[in-house]
Amino acid sequence: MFNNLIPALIITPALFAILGFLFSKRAAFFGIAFGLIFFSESLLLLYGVATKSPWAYHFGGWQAPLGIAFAPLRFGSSILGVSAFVMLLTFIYARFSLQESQRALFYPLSTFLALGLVVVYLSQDIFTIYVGLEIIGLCAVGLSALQKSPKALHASLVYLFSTLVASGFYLLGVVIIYAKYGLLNISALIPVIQEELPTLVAFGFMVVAFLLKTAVFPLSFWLANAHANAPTPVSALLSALVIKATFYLMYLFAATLFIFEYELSYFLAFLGVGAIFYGGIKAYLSSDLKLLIAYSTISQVGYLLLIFAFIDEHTDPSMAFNAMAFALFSHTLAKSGFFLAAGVVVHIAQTKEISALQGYASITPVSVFAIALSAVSLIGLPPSLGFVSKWYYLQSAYLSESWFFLFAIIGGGILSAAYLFKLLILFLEHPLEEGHLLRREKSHTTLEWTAFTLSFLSVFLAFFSNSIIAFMG
Amino acid sequence: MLLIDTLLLVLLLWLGFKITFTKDHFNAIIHFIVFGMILALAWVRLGAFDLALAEIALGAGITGALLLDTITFLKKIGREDA
Amino acid sequence: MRNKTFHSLLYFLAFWLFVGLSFILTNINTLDSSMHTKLFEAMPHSGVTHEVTAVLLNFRALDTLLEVGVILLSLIAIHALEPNFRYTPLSFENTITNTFVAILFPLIALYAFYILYSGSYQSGGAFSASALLAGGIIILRLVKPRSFFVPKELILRFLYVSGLFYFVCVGMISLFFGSFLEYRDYIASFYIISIESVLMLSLGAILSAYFINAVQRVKP
Amino acid sequence: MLFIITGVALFVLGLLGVIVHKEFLRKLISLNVFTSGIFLIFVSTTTREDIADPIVIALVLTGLVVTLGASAFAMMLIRAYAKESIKESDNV
Repeated sequence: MFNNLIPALIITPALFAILGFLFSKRAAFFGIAFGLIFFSESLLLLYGVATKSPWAYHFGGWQAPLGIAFAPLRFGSSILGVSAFVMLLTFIYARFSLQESQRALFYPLSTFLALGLVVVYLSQDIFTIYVGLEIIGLCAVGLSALQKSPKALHASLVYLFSTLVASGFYLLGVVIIYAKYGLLNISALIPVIQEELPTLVAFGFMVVAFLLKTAVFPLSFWLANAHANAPTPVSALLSALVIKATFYLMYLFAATLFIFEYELSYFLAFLGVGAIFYGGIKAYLSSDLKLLIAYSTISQVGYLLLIFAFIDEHTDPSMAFNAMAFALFSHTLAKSGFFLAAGVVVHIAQTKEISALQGYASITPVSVFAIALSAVSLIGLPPSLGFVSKWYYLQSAYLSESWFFLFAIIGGGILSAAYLFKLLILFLEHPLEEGHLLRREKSHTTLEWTAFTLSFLSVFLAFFSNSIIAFMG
Repeated sequence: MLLIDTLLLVLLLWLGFKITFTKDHFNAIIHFIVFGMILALAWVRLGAFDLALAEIALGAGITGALLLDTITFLKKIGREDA
Repeated sequence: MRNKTFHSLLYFLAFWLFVGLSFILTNINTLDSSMHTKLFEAMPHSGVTHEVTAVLLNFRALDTLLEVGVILLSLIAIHALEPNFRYTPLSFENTITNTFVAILFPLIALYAFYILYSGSYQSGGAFSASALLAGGIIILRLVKPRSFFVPKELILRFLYVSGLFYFVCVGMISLFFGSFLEYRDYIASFYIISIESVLMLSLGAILSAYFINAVQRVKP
Repeated sequence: MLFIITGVALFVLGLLGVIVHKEFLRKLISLNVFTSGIFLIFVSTTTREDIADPIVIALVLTGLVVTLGASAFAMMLIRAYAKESIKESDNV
């Protein structure tokens, strides 16, 4: 029964994207129905992964080296589950926040995005992953182009070219690996792969592709504008789900395929530190609310990359892995909640200027509370998923005596506290009068509570951190 | 055979240079279409006839037509620099 | 000035990238590809005799399914841009071209079908055929823009999605007998030909829609 | 071997073009050269005794079609951007 879940996870997005595109008047209905089905399927998959021994699904019945194999791993399927949950809530949010013409195309496109995510998180075949990456990239750009201002379209064009060049680099890596070993399947490649110059070059190209697509610091020029100018639910999907997919691939390849060079892995970790501070400072300086959140994404991506500093054998790798996994989950939930809540505030205030948002806590208390919860998780205050992540990172940095990273983690936390508290204090001081309440609409209640759910979970799930660690093994 | 190969590849390289460094956009598009056709010949030399067919039809044909249409549109609205 | 130094640095880097990469790629010594040998072992069960078609529509049919998804997806993304760019489109309408096209278009369509069916034993197949068909439609559109017949939006959309839909349906039917998209021997050639035919029509429609949608878009 | 070097040259040229050009249409043309270079490398590094690997041909065919979809979308995005920026400069 669990075996057929994998084709089901391919069939469902394809069918619902078709339905949503055909009957564009009912796109929202099909989208939300898809969100429910997809979420329950991914929960079933999680259950299957937890109870069964690892298995592989061979498409077309052709065994691995020739055919395409999918294999659900624990980490990949849990990110898929969290992604499906975020997607469901964002779909509900989009039903009430987007205009009808935008909705008609938002749902089919983001359903295709789900298809791409399934391929990336489950596939064992590096060429299929390439097609999955192209699906994700095109969906992301198409979604961010739903906002038709020149600024947004320019940002989407820059995004499109970055993601296409990155796909080309990844494809070149695949080309070199196939030319050398004549194989495309990851688990078939592991025993034969050797440390040789062509292989290392292939890995180099792949890593650059992933860095560009994940928007790691020097290559993050496309992210801020693309995320900040998109419609709110799109921003949430882009920063919560899309960049995680390529980061997951980078981690997966590093853990299974790449022959690891410590210099390279330290280089990646230093990039992460650069990202933490660059993103944090830019976020502190920005005067636009959505731009602040987008720069905070760049900063948070840095924490994900820190795992590469602790991957060698001197330290306990499972501790750094837990830290990275919690950083990923916390950012996925907190950032989507943050974007969705900020969308409500921006909608009521009709402006994105931070200085104009003084005192909005009295008008949308639930959204501001959601933002505060997200901030707790992003800064890493206890009790939150972000805290669990930072705690593990600090422990592994302390145990491996890498003081540089220890201070980087603490400094990054202080920096994010600086810009997030600045924002929260602004929301809370000088409450606005009742007159502004007129701009509130009925639908805002639903919007607020979907955002609140996500932010709340990013804090609340910390109480289950032990069982999450146990699940990841 | 080596002579034909060399000729083909030199032509490809020259077209690639032209596409990258010419100033005029229209010129670049025309060179790109010719590039697609020569590339199809290269696929034939490599024994990949499926690719030659697809390259002529998709790469040179449809992409070329779309590019020409796009440049016409951009010229009409006076935003060739976009 | 800064721009100039940046450019010369860029050209310098590009040159060394070229040298290094060509050195590495020309000195690659390949291990024996086990995929390659497996392919020839499996060929008798694939239902077709042309290896490329067998890989595309049988051994690695999932890739092709996703790729059809990409084509459909980019059409949807184009719709998101509301592409009714109203301007006088390229057209070459006169008596000579009209007569020429009246003869040419049926020939192109016929040739597309030939390419499609010859795909099972020689080079060809759905993608080239659909591109030919789309090329024919585009020429028709260029030459006879005014007499061009456009069906209703909903019918067009059915046509666009039919390729992916049929592919997924074949996958679901094959789930009852084995894995997703599993077909062997006798039934395989039937499935492959039918998938290719539907793909040709729907991809032809999508590819020509890339071109035509930008100019005239019918409201639903 | 000659084919490989040409493929690499096209790859590098296309990459340069994408970075250097400011106009998005030119970036797009260069991007197509870039991917063509990758496909040329793919086929020529796997060709043995003048017979191309059928798996590679199938994969490159997939890649070609994907690239076509992406560039069609890119062109429409360029048009939309040009149209909207004209609209905005008219309003100012």
